[in-house]
Amino acid sequence: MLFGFPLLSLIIWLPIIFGLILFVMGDRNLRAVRWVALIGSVAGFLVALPLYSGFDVSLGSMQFVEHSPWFERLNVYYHLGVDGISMPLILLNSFTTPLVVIAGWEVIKERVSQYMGAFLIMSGVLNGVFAALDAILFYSFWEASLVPMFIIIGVWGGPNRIYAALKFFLYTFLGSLLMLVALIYLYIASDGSFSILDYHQLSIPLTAQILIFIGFMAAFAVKVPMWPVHTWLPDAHVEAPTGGSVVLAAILLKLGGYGFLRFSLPIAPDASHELAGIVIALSLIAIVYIGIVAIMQRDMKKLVAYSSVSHMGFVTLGFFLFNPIGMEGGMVQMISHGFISGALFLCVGVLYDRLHTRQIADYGGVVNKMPIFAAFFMLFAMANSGLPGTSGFVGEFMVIMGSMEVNFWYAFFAALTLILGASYSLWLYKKVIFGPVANPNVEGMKDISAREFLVLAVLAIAVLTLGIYPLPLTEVMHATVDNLLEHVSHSKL
Amino acid sequence: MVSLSHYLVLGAVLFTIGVVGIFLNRKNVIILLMSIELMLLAVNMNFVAFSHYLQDMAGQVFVFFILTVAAAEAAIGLAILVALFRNLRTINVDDLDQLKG
Amino acid sequence: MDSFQSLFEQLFGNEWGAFLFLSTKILLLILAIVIPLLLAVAYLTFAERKIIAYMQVRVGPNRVTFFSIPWLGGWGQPIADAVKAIMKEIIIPTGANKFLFMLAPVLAITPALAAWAVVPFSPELVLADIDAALLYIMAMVAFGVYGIIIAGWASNSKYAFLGAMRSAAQVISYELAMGFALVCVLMMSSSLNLGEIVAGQQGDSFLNWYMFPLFPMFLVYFISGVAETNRLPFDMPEGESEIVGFHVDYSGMAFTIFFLAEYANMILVATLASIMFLGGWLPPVDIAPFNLIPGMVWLLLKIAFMLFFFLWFRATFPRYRYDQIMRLGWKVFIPITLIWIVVLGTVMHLPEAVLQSFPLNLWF
Amino acid sequence: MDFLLPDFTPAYPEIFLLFMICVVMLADLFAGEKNKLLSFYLSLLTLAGCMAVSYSVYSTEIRYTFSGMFVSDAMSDTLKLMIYPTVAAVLIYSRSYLSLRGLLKGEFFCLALFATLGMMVMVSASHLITLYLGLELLSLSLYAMVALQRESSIATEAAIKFFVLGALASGFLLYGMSMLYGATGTLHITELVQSMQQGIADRNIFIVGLVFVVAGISFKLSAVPFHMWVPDIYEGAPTAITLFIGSAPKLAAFGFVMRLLVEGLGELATDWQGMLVLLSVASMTVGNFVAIAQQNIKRMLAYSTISHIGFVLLGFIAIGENGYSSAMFYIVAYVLMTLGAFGVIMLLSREGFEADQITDFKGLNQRNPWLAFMMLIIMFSMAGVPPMIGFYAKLAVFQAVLEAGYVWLVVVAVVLALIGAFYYLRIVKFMYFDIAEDPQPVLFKSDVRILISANGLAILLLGIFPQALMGLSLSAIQYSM
Amino acid sequence: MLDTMLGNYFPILLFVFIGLIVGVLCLAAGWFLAPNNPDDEKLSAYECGFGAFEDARMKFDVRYYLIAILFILFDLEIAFLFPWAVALKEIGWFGFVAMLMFLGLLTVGFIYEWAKGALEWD
Repeated sequence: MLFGFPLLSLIIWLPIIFGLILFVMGDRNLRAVRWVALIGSVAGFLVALPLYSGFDVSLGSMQFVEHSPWFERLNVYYHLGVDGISMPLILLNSFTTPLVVIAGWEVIKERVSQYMGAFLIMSGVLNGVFAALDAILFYSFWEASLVPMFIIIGVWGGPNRIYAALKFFLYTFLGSLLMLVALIYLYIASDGSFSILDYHQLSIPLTAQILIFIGFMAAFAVKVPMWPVHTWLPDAHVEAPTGGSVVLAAILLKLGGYGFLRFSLPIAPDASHELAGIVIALSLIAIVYIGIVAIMQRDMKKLVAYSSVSHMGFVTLGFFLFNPIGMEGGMVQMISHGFISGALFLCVGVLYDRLHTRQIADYGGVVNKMPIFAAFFMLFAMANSGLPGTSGFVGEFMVIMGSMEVNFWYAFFAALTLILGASYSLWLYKKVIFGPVANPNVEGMKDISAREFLVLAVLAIAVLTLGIYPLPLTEVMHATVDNLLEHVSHSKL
Repeated sequence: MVSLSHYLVLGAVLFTIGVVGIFLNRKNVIILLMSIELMLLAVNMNFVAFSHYLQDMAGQVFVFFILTVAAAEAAIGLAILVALFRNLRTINVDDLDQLKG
Repeated sequence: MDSFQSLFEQLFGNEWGAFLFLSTKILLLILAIVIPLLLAVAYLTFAERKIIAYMQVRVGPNRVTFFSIPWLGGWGQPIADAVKAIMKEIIIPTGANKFLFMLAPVLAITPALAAWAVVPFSPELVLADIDAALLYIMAMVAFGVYGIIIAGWASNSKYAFLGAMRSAAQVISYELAMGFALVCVLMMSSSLNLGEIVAGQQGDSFLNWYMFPLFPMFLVYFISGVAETNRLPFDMPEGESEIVGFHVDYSGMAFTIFFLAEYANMILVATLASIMFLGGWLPPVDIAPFNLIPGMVWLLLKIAFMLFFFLWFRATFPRYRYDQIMRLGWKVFIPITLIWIVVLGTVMHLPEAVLQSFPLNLWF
Repeated sequence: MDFLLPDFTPAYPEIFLLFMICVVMLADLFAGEKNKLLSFYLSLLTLAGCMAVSYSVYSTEIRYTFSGMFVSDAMSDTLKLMIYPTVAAVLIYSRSYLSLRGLLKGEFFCLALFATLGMMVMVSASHLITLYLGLELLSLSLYAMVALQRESSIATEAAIKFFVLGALASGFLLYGMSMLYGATGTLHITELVQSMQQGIADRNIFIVGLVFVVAGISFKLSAVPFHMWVPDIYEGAPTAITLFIGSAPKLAAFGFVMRLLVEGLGELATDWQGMLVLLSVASMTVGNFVAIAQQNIKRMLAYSTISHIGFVLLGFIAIGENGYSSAMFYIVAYVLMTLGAFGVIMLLSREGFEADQITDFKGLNQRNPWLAFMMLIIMFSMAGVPPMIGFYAKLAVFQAVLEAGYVWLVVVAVVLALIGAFYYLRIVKFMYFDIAEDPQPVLFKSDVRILISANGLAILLLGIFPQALMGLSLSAIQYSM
Repeated sequence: MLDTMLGNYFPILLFVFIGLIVGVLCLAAGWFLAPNNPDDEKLSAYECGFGAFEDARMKFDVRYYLIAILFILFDLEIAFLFPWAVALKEIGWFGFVAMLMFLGLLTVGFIYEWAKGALEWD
């Protein structure tokens, strides 16, 4: 443990404490509220840096472990730790939060303290999800992350926000309750332990494994989201405020992927092998079918949302190929999708803030008025369609490579996304940015402010860096992924 | 000769009449109160019969307490009834429909 | 006796024969109580009129005689009254509930008579020697309220109804005081059996009677008894002449039955007072001339003495107002009896030595 | 006969409370109109005193007294120590509500304290008579409390319904008890077990008794199908009274079930287990589904109560220390949440305005963000979202039931819990997403502000650190079995 | 069959029966021997010379009702006192004090209703 200091606890609780401070502050001094939020989020990110620098990439095991009793009656421990899988996700999360805060700097005018507070709390809670090594601790953070998001969508969302918020909550809540049942089953099967690492070693009969797998699958598939339980996502995205969409796309969806890696695969490896075909089939459907659906969209946010679903299909596809390149590809895809989709939502948000419409048809010729913005948007659209040199390419390419090893047709269908992604991304870009000025309102649009520039620039750098030099990321996860695959390849029957 | 089971059957019959009285009565709340008393009396009968049969005084002591509680219950029930009548001008069971139970 | 029993057994078979013989025997005994009782009631009314008349320096009834014997002037009066009552029309008002209207007087007289089943006239002479005798009597006395309430309600008259409410409230209020007073008796006697209560007062002289240690209770009991029977000065429920009572709509024999019940109850209260406080059939002093006289005579004397008080009260006191009646019952008697229970219990549980040093340790 | 003086120590709290009730009653009587709050403060003082007395006599031994009719063990003491603060919280919450409606009278406090006494006797009973007396003392006080608002026709109607159905339930319970007595020849709860073990008892009569006892219990617990009274009473009674009915008595009801079913009829566990499974599933189903359709928040909470009772019953179904202690934990969590929920309703109400429609919560976040946040915590806790206490309550119960082998039951419960989440979310939706019809800020006194904050934060903190409470309930059960 | 404890109660049963018969006989005598000439005026309810204004079974003062309830409670107290009083000599100080507590509680109730004016009649 670096400096002998509980960094993981800090990265979880620091944002939460800032969030509570914001709640208590209220809206009396908006300026102070915004600055406190920014300080809190940046502080969270700064804590994440020593975490990264102190991480020993050669080890596949848990690091920065904290372990203390929490409530002993059920053998629940306050057990935290990170490995190569969770580490990048924590970084991603801590990185995104300041951006969200900045993005909402002036856009949010009502109940600012609650808005900022909700994001900070969610940031801490999500770190908790990634760091938790105790099932109950994990589950607590997992569910707790629902609450702020629910509020964010419901309070600051669009006209149909209530429906979207409820749908979001109920879908995910049902899934996670089934996961809870599986966890309790494991608790009993393991003679009273809630340690996730214990579960990894537990040998379980096949039927039970399959049931457990299904329980977990219910929770994670909803989160990812996989076809056909993805329907909450477009609604949630469309209605959520920009910041909400960003966090939703960048982080919340990753919870599902993370769950597969942390729970489904290592705990029920045999069932995973058994059911891999189904998961892969669902992933391919998501990639292809949802990709086509995305093309049909007339609403920018919906389009990005569907493209998210399609891209997340790569993640699950990669995980269930059971080879290192596929799995790492899935991981890289998760991170890069975090950046890209977040950036796209921010771009849409920038447009929305100016015209208060998300219909593609309402825009056109934006490049004339907002050249800088158009440049950024171009970069992210390209990244979204998997242009080499951007992070989007790395992940997708690795997954396609991995599937090629397994089955040509997997690779074939997966590769279709390069076409589909290009079509909807570029179609969107063309309609919105180029062409004649379709709407008189577009005439009055101003180019992005310094604040917006900062946010988009940071994301652009991230996307390009990862696309050109992904090693720092893959290096971190390498050992862990090897370990995991090694583990998964042994039957636990 | 009258045996224990006779008493038990009688008790059961009385108890059933009480219960049925509560559920079927649609006219008068006072009849409800009387049905309740009937149920308690049936229980008392059971207790006394068992007590005699088992040669154990505890059952009769219980009867004493049940009687007391029944009296207190009747007092409160009637008091509520009076309040009800003052508000609604009726003690017809069917008219108690402000709360859809 | 045995021959009668065997006669019955021959006639009706062994089991039924024995049963019917017993029933007949008991029936005869009951009649032996009820008939003198009804006669006593009749002549109590006569005595009442006579005594009050003399107190008011009048003569009272003196015309009706038996067989024209002059010195029996007035003694035929009760018989004449009875005949008159029977010949009067029984009016059932319109709107009255006929069944209940007729049931009410029956419900008034039945308990007044039935209570006598357990009253002992001497150590041996008791019809039903049950252990819960006092409880039974209390129950029967309480039962009388039904007659009153039903009468008032069935008449369909506001006056009768109000009278019934008042009467019922008064009766039950005083029943409480009476009950508490009886509890004191029970504390002394440790038995509910009337015979044993009398036996508990056995001693050298009348000082052993419960009347003395329980003097306040005796007063409470007796005054409550007066109120219970709706006698003057507590005759608010009836108030025949000035205000109207629960039986305002009754006439003829129906009214007479209420009347009978009231007097039967008076006698009952007097009897109970004698038994529980005045030593029942015990002679005042347990020495030669007195203890030779049969116990029953003493009992009847005591009853007569107590009855005299009833009449005396009537002649002397003005009627109470209703609020005064209720105040007396609830705010005076009940507290007094509660206090006396505590005092009595404490004294009873004092250590032996302390009791011995007590000047009047006769009773504890 | 020689009578030994019984050991009064275990019953000190009850004796103290009884004495204090008399004091409160008389003090209120002679204090006059001017000192209306005297009995309020005296009652709080009494509860604090009870707390101290109970704490000082607390012991992990099982102590019987009064010829074995009364028992004081860790479970009873723990429950009592929870009942006092609950009642105190109810009183504090209710103060301004009651005084605005002219109900802040000595009678309310006396009845509340009498009900408290009834609960204490219930959890400490080891004899059917004591059990019955405690139950009736509680029930009769509650009937009277519901009818306290004499001029309200809806309250009196609720009272008469409560009364009739409550008395009916008592009748069932008594009938069952009479059968148990007939079968075993004893009224001592612990001896019921013994006579079962020795095979003296007539099993058929026993089962008949058991059926009636379970029916009576489910009436009192408000489990489906004996739940009809709950929604009406919750809606009709003044909110303060509803709060009282919904909170502390549930603790006592838990103790009651423990005494009667577990301690008394534990030998027949396999027989009542099946009945409880039915009751539990029915309660969870009906409670959760019907709650969705409610417009009146008190009614909605009534149905939510019914569903929570279903979850509590799961704990009993699990049988064994684990199951019982999780049921106890659930009940405590439930009481905390109910207190808060009705507390918020009362804080929102004003003179002539009950705030009992769900739409009355519209835009609460604008009117008083802190209150809305507390309600948010409570609602999410009721829905079973971590890290609120409601989640650990469900977790513990599920864990116990799974351990007992009822996987299907847990799956059903989970699905129903999800449905339940929907109507709790509706409240949150109204509070946060809708615009207030009446944008005036909600203001209230500082004592209530502290209380509601403490209540909400307790739900949160006990959720984050459930160990203490879980350990407490487990040890309470362990030491008492 | 009359040798049991209940045998003692048989005479009482008969006595109650006789009591009923006496009542019924008296009424019957009056019914058969007395004249019966009803007419409307005679049978109308007695009310100060006017026809009755409303149903006689009217609402009555709640105090009667209060008295009834108080009676039930105190009568039960007496029901408890009876067996206690009979056994007082055997149960000694403890029994006495126990009942004193009971009485004390009821006295508190009594004081309460007294001070609340339940016993006032004006």
